[in-house]
Amino acid sequence: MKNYIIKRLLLIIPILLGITIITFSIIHLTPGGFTTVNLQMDIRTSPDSIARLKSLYGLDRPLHIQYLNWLKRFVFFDFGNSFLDGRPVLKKVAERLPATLLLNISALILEFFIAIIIGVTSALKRNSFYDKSMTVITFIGYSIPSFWLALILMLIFGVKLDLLPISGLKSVNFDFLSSGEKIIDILKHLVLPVFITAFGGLAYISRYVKTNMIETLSQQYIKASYAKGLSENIIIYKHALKNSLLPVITLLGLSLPGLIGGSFIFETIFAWPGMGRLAYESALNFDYPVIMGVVTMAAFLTLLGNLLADISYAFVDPRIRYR
Amino acid sequence: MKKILEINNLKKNFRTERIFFGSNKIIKAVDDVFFSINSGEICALVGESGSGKTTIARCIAGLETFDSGSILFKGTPLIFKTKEERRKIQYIFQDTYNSLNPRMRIDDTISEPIKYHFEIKGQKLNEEVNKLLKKVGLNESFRKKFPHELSGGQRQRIVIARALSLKPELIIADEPVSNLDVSIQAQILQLFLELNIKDKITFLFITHDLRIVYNLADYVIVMKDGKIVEQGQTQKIYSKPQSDYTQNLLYSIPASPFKN
Amino acid sequence: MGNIIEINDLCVNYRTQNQEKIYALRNLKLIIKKGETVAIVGESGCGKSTLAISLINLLPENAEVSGSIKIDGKEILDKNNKELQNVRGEKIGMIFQEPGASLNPIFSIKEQIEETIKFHKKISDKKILKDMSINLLREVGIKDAERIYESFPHQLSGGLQQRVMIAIALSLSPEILIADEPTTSLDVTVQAQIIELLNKLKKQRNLTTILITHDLHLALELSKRIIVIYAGEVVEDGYIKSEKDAEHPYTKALFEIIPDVIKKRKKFKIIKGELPDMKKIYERCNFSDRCNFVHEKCREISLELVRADKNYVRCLFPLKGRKK
Amino acid sequence: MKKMIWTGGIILVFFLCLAIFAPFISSYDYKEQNINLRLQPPSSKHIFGTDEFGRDVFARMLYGARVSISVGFLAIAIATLIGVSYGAISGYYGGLIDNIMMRIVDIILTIPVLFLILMLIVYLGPSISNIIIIIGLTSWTDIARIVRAEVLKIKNFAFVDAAKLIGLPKKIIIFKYIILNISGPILVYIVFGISGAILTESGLSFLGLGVQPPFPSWGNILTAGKDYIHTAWWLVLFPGIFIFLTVFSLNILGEGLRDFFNPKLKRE
Repeated sequence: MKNYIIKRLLLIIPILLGITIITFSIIHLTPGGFTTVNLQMDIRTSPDSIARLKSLYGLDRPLHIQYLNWLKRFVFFDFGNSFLDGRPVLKKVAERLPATLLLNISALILEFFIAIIIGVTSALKRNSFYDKSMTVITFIGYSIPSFWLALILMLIFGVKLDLLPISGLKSVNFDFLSSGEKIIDILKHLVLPVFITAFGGLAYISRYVKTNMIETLSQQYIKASYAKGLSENIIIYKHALKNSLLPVITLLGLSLPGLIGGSFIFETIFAWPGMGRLAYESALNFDYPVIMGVVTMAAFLTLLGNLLADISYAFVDPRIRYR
Repeated sequence: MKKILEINNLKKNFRTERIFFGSNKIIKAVDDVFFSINSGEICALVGESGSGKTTIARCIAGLETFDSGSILFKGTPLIFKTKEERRKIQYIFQDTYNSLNPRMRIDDTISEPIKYHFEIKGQKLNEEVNKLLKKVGLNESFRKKFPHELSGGQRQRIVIARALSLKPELIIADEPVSNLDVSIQAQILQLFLELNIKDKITFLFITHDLRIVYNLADYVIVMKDGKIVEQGQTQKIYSKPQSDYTQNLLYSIPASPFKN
Repeated sequence: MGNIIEINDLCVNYRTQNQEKIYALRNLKLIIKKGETVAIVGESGCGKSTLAISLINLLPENAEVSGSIKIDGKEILDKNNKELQNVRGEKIGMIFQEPGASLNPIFSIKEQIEETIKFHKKISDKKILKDMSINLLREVGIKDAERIYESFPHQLSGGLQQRVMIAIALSLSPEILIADEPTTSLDVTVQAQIIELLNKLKKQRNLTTILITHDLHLALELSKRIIVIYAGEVVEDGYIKSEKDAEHPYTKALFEIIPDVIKKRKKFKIIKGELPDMKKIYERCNFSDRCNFVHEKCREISLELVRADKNYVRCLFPLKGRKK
Repeated sequence: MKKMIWTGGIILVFFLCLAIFAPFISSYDYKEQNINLRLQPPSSKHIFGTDEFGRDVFARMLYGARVSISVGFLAIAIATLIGVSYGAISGYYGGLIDNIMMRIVDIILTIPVLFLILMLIVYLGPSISNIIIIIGLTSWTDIARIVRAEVLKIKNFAFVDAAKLIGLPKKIIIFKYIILNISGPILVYIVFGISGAILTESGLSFLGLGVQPPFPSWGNILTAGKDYIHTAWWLVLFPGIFIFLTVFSLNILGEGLRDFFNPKLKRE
């Protein structure tokens, strides 16, 4: 077990290297770039000052040297400073991460919770009206463009009914609220984004759970459990449910990529101060150190999440635990 | 008698795939195996699951590589470089459902190897396919069908026809009847006997069923855990089994006459 | 001795996805006495497994059932899952083909034996449960019962898995044991051991044993009374020891096509043709197309199971008795 | 299952017809501006109303269908081509090749796809062809993985061995014996892929990085409309519904096909 975890942790290194090389190549090899876009627009900038700026940021050196330099600093957790405001990348990321995690983890929990209930109940009442309506509802969630739904819900709940705040993580008067009110304030801000995120993901997970459950119910050990004279409750909620939920752990691990840093459309609509918007702004402004920082952090967290999912799977499934 | 196949020092190890933790073990699937088959004989390879019989068969047919040793076909090592060499050894599988490409009609399944190896076309090809179908006890109406429209026994007949289309000298039959009903088993086994007698095809017949072996095979090889336990003429093995394992196998036949 | 199982006019058919019907069992009648051992022999698709699961009323949703099955005089076909809980496991223990698939892979053997006892006997004392389980495992011939008790299914060989299944099936001391192809996925040597175990258990526990198998010789090893089914119907029912006792042509043919190991023939006797289409009901003998003794009349009327010489057969021209 | 395939199929065909026969359905020109008629609500003359430049929204939606749907189809055509060959090679050859190829997929999967697309579009420019190529180049991993998994399964089937025993060349074995037999799952992923690509394009448009005006796409019609959401609801409602219905029909179709090709569900 220990060896396995160490091996997996070591495997993260080449993957991270690959990711940073790909990102680095994309931002540096494509036409355009920091100096061209941000400076050449300005007529006053002389070619001379561009060159000076380039050498200041190390952009005049060969690409592989630039990458190695970046890597050298990365080993010491130094992601450099933002081109835009000169602040350390790590600090910028650290500011944004909590909001992203709060939104995505709440959405993920809600999404899996509801999806599992829908999946299991649909499997038990297969082909019933309930099953069919759940299919339609979850598929509506899956197919609806989330930004469009966000716009409409903001219009209804935020503007027309004035029930929920429509942007940001906190209200303007947040600092003046009592701690209880602060929690309620954040929760209110969470409602719409969490609902919309979770709604979109329901179909995939609930279908997955449903198919698994149906397959498990057709297994011979379920038939054997009936033959033992066990009650239906024990058979469904102990034997069938546990077996069909095991693979969901893997699914949880697989749904991590994109959660951190990939939800910028969403964060833009809700003016959510998260990593996604940081990524979006840095990409638009060719802020290389921030882009690299965001991608590396997102990838690292995703890989860690995957590893955790695999390890917990191994702990729950005796077929892997005792080999 | 001439030897059609000689197997010397054959060894093949498998490494168990390590999914999570623990080190991978090495399993000796085939461990230093020697035997030979005479031309025109039916040789039976007998053993329980995991004894390595299928691995040997797949090595002979070139579907699997081996670690060391040699396999000689009519005195020369098999490398399957030429079309000619390829067609001479054919294989019949246990799983009749997966033996046929589900997207190909029976017609295409049987004529494809003929077209590829003998470059026959048109009317001649047509006749050849009909002849093969007739040989395995089916009629022309099967040509237009897909595998899922046939019963297990019929599918196995098609597999045999496909193998015969290449005019092989050696057919390896890997548990060819164990997925079939008893009343169909006998039909297929009788077909094998006829092919052996009339067409002089040599068979390497893999099975765990000692009742079948007794009536089918000239020569028997008994395997356990990758090793050959005993080999010899069928009559001899059945009347005077040398090893305890063979004896145990004979006792274990349901309603075995050897028990008393 | 009284009748423990009475089956009358049992018909089971399955609805396929294309809304066709497969007639798996057709007007089946069968009486089994207390303490008797019976082997039900048939080829795949003849309905023998359908019969097995009908006995505990565990047919899949797409099955339609009619007729009656009485266990100890009580009808079971009109009962729901909850009402059947004290029949399944307590009255009838059952083991299946492929023991590996019958055990839930994520629970330990301990858990899977004990849950049955816990649920039915309402025992929760861990010590008692453990003692009971270990004793059961020993009874089915598992030597290192303590270790097996703590293991998970995938750690056991097929033979051990089947022994565990037998232990679970016997954990509530049922009167009836149904073994549905218990050895089909096992090696021959292991098969012999399992049959030996079943022979021992049925005597020790005075079990009414029903063996369902496609292997006629295996049936002979365990049981004197052999019931042969073909195309959803019983074609012969009686005490059969060898080919000589067969009174139905199909039973005789089954003996003939399975090669013996006494006299080498280098020839296989065959039954021509294939099994009949189970989607159709014919008003004639279902075996007539393949029968060596067929008569014109066989293709004209459907038959009843009647006594020929010693056995009950469904044949107009049985091989013994009633000769015309 | 069949109902899902039919419902999805019919809605999809309806939108395809709208796209193909656009000039015959509406007599308006999608780029003809008329300042006098700006932001008119739906009426019998302009059934979906007009936009801020007085252009007929219905005509723009029809031509937008052409752009949105073809972005989806073409992008996934590229993705399928890459994904199927990548997955087939990886699965068929196995061993080290497979290991390396799958690690590369792992790497790509760990970068948030949308972010990758965003970066590429920011740097390469949001022309229609760039958008198609970029979406195509970033969405082949799912197909590659499913094809690899299926190839791994099928290459052990006896009929593939049988083809080897005949001595057939590798390319015939891979295509006629393997890929032909997994065309079902591939089709399912193509259908889901197209719906994903249409959503991606509309999301990019929403950020101003999708198909650029004056070309209409459903996404950029919607985006242009969002500034007028309080006064001209039709500018947001209709494109949203069109995107939703098309994506919905594709997803339902995909799901129906998935069940149709699933042997496990078939047996029941």
